[in-house]
Amino acid sequence: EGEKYILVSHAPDSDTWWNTIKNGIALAGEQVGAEVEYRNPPTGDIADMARIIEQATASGPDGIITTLADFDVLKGPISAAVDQGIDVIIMNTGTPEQAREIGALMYVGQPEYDAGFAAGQRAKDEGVTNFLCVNHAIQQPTVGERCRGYADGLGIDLGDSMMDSGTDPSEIKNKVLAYLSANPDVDGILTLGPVSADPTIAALQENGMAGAIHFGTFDLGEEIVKGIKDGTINWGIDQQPFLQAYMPVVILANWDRFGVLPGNNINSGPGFVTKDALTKVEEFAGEYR
Amino acid sequence: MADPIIQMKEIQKHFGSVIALAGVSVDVFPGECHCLLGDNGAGKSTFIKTMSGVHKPTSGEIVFEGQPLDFADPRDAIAAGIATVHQHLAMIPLMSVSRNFFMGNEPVRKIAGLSFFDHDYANRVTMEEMRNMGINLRGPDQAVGTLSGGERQTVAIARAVHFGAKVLILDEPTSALGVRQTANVLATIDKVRKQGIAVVFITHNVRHAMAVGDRFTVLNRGQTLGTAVRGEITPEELQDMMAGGQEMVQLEGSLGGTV
Amino acid sequence: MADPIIQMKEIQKHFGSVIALAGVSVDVFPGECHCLLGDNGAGKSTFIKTMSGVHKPTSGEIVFEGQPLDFADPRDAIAAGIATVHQHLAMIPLMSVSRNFFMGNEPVRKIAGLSFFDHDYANRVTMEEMRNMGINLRGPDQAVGTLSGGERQTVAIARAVHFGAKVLILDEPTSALGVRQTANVLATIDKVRKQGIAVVFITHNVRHAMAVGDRFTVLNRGQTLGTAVRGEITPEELQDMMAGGQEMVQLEGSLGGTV
Amino acid sequence: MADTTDERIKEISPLRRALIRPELGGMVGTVAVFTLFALFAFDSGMFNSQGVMNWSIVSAQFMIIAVGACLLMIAGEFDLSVGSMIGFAGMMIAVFGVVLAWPMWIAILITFVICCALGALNGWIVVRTGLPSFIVTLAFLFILRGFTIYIPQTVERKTIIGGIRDAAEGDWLAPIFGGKIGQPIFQWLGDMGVIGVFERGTRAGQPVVDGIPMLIVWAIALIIFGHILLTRTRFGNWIFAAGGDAEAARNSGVPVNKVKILMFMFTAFCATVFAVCQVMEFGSAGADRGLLKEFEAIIAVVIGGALLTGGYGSVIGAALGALIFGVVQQGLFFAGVESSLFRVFLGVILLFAVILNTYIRRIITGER
Amino acid sequence: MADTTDERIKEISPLRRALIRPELGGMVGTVAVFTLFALFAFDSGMFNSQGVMNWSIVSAQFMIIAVGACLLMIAGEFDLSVGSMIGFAGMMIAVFGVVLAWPMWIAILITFVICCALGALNGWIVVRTGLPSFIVTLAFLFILRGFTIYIPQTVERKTIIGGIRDAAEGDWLAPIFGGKIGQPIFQWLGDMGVIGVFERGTRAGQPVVDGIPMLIVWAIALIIFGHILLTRTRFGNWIFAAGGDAEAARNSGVPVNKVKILMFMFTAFCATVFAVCQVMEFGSAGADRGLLKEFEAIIAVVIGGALLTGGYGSVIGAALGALIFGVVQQGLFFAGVESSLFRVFLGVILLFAVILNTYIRRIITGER
Ligand SMILES: Nc1ncnc2c1ncn2[C@@H]1O[C@H](COP(=O)(O)OP(=O)(O)OP(=O)(O)O)[C@@H](O)[C@H]1O
Ligand SMILES: Nc1ncnc2c1ncn2[C@@H]1O[C@H](COP(=O)(O)OP(=O)(O)OP(=O)(O)O)[C@@H](O)[C@H]1O
Ligand SMILES: [Mg+2]
Ligand SMILES: [Mg+2]
Repeated sequence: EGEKYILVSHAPDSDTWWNTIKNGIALAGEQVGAEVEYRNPPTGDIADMARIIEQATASGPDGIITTLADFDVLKGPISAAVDQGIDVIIMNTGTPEQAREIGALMYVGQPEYDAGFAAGQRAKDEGVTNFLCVNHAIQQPTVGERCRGYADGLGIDLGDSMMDSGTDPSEIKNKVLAYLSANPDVDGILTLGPVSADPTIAALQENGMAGAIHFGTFDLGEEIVKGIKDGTINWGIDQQPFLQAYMPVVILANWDRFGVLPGNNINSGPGFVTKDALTKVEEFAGEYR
Repeated sequence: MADPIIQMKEIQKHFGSVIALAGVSVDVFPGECHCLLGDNGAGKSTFIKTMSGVHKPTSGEIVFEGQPLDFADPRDAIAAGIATVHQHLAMIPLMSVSRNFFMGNEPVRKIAGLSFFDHDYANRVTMEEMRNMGINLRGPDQAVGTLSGGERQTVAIARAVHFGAKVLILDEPTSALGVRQTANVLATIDKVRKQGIAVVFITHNVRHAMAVGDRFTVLNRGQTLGTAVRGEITPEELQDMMAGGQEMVQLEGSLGGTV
Repeated sequence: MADPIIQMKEIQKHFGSVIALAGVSVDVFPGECHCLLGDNGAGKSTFIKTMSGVHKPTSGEIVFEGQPLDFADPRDAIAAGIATVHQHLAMIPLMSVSRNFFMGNEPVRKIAGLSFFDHDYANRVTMEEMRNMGINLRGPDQAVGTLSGGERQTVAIARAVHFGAKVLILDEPTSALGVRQTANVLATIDKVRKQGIAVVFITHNVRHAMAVGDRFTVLNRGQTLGTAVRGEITPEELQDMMAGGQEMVQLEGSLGGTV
Repeated sequence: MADTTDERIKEISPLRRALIRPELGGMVGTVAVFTLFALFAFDSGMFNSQGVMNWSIVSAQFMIIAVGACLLMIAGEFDLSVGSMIGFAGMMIAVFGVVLAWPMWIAILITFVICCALGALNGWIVVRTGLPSFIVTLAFLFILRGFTIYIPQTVERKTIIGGIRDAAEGDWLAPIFGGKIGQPIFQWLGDMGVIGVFERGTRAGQPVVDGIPMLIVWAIALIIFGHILLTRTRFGNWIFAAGGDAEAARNSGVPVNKVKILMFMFTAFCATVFAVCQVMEFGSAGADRGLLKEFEAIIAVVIGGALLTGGYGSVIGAALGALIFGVVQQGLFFAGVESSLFRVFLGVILLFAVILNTYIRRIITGER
Repeated sequence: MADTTDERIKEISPLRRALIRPELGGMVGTVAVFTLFALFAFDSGMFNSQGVMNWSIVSAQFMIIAVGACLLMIAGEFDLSVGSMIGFAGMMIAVFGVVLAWPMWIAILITFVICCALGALNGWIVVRTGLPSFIVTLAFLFILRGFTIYIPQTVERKTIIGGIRDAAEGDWLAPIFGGKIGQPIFQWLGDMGVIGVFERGTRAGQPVVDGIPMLIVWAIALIIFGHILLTRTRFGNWIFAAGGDAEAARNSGVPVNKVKILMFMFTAFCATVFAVCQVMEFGSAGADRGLLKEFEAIIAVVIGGALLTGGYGSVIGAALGALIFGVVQQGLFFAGVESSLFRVFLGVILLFAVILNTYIRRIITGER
């Protein structure tokens, strides 16, 4: 009772997707009766994130839950925490192999590249031959991996199909419009999260290509769910961030209390969310989904 | 003599640990040119700044037209009829001469109930007034920054005179001026005074002071050494007082009497 | 008479569309005080700026100690021995008096082979020199920004004099000064001149010019009206020339002869 | 004293004189930019009706914030909190209109009041303490962004609040920000074949451009207002004076503090207009809205010929700066340039523009 | 002329006089911050060996860039491209050392040369065109960040390049940036039980803090160097003069342009030191490195009492500002404050610090 767990993410303050994570740990903390904290580097600088993990280690929590956004950078601080007897669970980014290498208990999440690859394969089957990948966080290395995986899954060279869109919705919308009218042969779009997906939906509605162009996206949100429902979006890849946050807290608490631990890593995604199973998603999008 | 238009009573002004004015009292009458003289750092500029609403006096009272007065900022003083040409000019280099001339007193013309800046009027008046002061402008839209120091000084004075106030304060207006412009300014002071306007004139030049002054107040280290009336004091006596009582440098031979 | 230390030959300077100097030639001899006179905007400041390396002349030649000379910047001029006190001062308000005094000429002391700023020496010299000029400082670390305009002017002159150059250029050094400080500056000019240093002295005050000047050059609208030698010209003639040929304002009655 | 000519002034040709104005840099830049893209991206769709609407909207956005930033900059200050203010304003509307479910027009009006008050606070601190606005508004950049993340997180456990479009349904004030005008004209133009119509999808048969968004109307209105205010009114003279030399202006009786505070409020007002238009268009408010917009506003203003240190500039110039910015940004996409190079282009254009403007300004103000 | 006292100057107590210095604000702030956290976060691990090391490293990072920003700001300019320069420098090392596989010391040296040259270019443009450094360095902010994203994207198809630690193995220069000193002492302290030791893993038995990172050594060295340069040398006087009034300084024979360009280079040098230490410690370079660090440097310097407009400030003050910044940032984490509120705190502290500093400066320079 009263254990302290700290979750450290690599996301800048402005990245709205991480909200679900905050809610996930808060709920889990409440349910198991542990104290939970969320921390992130304000600008998304992964080197700053390393300092935060060191800080978290120094404050002596019972466990740290962290992403592995850049293995090189975070290897040192995380293994130092592990070696001091702090239990670590890797969530969201990274791979199970890397998690094992630095001595983490387990991995809960969706390896970005693999998820992108799966998305690419599916899109290929659905007939995509030429794509646009809207990246709203070009400076962050992790999300870009999704584009790379997607391109490889499609078997196309990434080339300059990855757009540095910025985060302003009007700019994203208009950049997408400009790109599509300059490249009429594009028949597939991948967005990397609600920040880029919402304006892209608006763009497609405006130029009338909604439903006519193959549109896949990562992560969920209110608008994305609506888009899936009305057919603008073919599928959303749900990596179930809620699980990524909720599970580690519960697992750590049970490990600390009873010494029980699942024998395997948990792949929270990729799960393709299509029109069919939407009710729950709709209700909790942006909050727990 | 009429009542004084402005009375400064026991004005003190402290800046942090510096006592710039240690109780100075001066009366100014309409139609007189009151010269304020004194050494560098005597507190002349500080004194007139309290008069024109730039500084609030630390203690002391200002009586304007018989009413005790408390200016919150220079705008109040200007509205009350006190126009000031400050030592460190009041011109904006990047703005045109005509915009500068009317700064704070912009002429307006109503169009459809809305007030607009009357540029034609402003340009015309500016050109005229500057020609009267002996400055030939390229045009009213010339930037003040392209004028020489003396030319700028002249614009500032012309402006203060144009908006004919009840009290006109000039802080060393002639210090940067050429002979011709100086003569102009002195003639202007004379003209203004004759219109019944009170002029407060700060200068280091005894001759300029003697030329137009009616009364002379000498400040020294934040205190007044008294006020003298024209004719009751010789230029030499005035000069000695301005030097502030400290012994003068030995200049008798070649340089005496010329300063 | 010795050879001129500096010869300015047909100096022209244009600023964009403005012709500030239209061919001015002046010689300056060691040990003389050469007064540069003229109306506002005549080009005096521009002229001495070409002499002190601030401006490059558009055309014309400068000969210094018999050698044609081409200053890239003021530092070269200072190194060659030309010290200048500019009209718009050369003081940094936020810096202490002593740092200002030695700006560009910092005294250094070697410690372990490295050069360090010698603060003790700088402070001592500054206090001494300022006391000689009649300014009482609170301390050498007082910021220049807390001095009055006249006090700052005095610091600038004291500095130029201290670093005894071959040519000392003073651009309206007395315009903001009180009587005592003016007397001091004139005495200083006199002293410096007697040491064989050439002084170029710009002023609008005929009396100041007559007090110390050996020769007088009058500029008008970017051209020279000729050079007169002391004794060959009366103050009245000089005054007329300075007014630049345009007819004088009518001041004969009360104001005549006083400017 | 009668000679009105001065032989020391060289002739300037009347043409040159007419051209030499603060906006010149912006005009040259605009022409250059359009020429360039007409050459390299003409058949990319950049100049068909849809393409034109595309970069017009982006430019209009920049214009809205540039007008505020321009007047403020001429008044001698600048505001780094514009971007955060945009995020904050959007979030306020969402909180009032969606979370508290107040009528949308009340939410919008209250947001305007709050944001203008924050602008006034910014200005008040600047004029009272005499601190540089860089520092004060940098502090507000952080403070407002912090609250923009914190508030929705606390009240809704979300950082994007959606459903604003639904909440605004039937409201009288919302369409003034989020609507379009001139639909009949565009429909007619579409029918006439002047502008294309959708060939497929849900909107087949409708014109591809079906109206002028209010965003553009707001941009034009603000530009006209700003331009007249600056050049044709007494207050405009005060703005120049306050920025040129606050001390001198104050001594001349210009209420400098009032002018500066009002300009901070106007900047906040423009940021709020931007935010309201955006949330009405997209239907959601996010904690990440407006990032870096403060720089984009300043860049547009500076490209348009204003002086960063105040006292000089023009609203028309700022509007042209915003247009250049918008056209370049979108044009690079049309031209198919690798998108991460956009920043490089932006930096280079900024440099060239300011160097050109400096040259022009030197000529105007006489080489100082 | 003999009286050396002036009856018009009120007495100032010697104590007050000794206290009133540019650093005072920083000192007061430091004491206040430590007191606060000692009260509210004492048992959070903030003051154990690991905690101390944590905020020391963060502060040292700020200090390294603050020293450069401080001298540059005193010289009258500032540099918004510091953050982009950090990212760019790191990426250069990765490109030379990993992609091209040159020996690491060559990669480091070439990176220093390139970055200092870019700093000089910044400075050269500023002094040649007379443009405000805000604009010029803002352009470089975009240009350098653009290249930092574009280059790895083009050569490696990623925005992150790893493997630097392996490439630096056995290099003679790399440990000067990425190493640690004083290990024996810390080992001894660990053995004595003064500081904790690892409980498990390959490093079991070793102290948790096993040396002072070179980062901290660099920070201290740069502070000492900067402080001496500024206060005790001729060049330091020139820095003050260049920032106080460039024209006046130039007229007095100070080589203002040279001073400014050198200070831009020094700022770039500090940014590069930061970057090299970072990539050597973490082994990878990313396009996200250094984001917003330019503001953090400026904030630290301003908290430390320097004047944004130049001519006034102190390196010690800037170092204290960096310390305050680092301690507050990490301390808020230790104290468990909601992370989105961090920015709010930062903004408020910044405001308070500058107001305090302004008050102090007014006293020093006499109320102008
Ligand atoms: N804002 C201020 N803060 C601090 N001290 C000041 C301030 N203004 C003036 N002083 C000091 O007050 C004293 C009087 O200054 P003031 O400018 O009034 O002198 P002045 O008589 O006008 O001198 P000058 O003839 O040189 O213009 C000086 O010692 C000056 O340093
Ligand atoms: N940098 C410059 N750019 C443009 N014009 C200039 C510049 N400097 C001076 N001028 C112009 O050159 C002319 C001569 O100016 P200068 O300052 O040399 O006059 P001056 O004789 O020193 O006048 P004063 O007695 O008023 O100081 C003036 O008309 C001025 O406007
Ligand atoms: Mg004075
Ligand atoms: Mg001059």
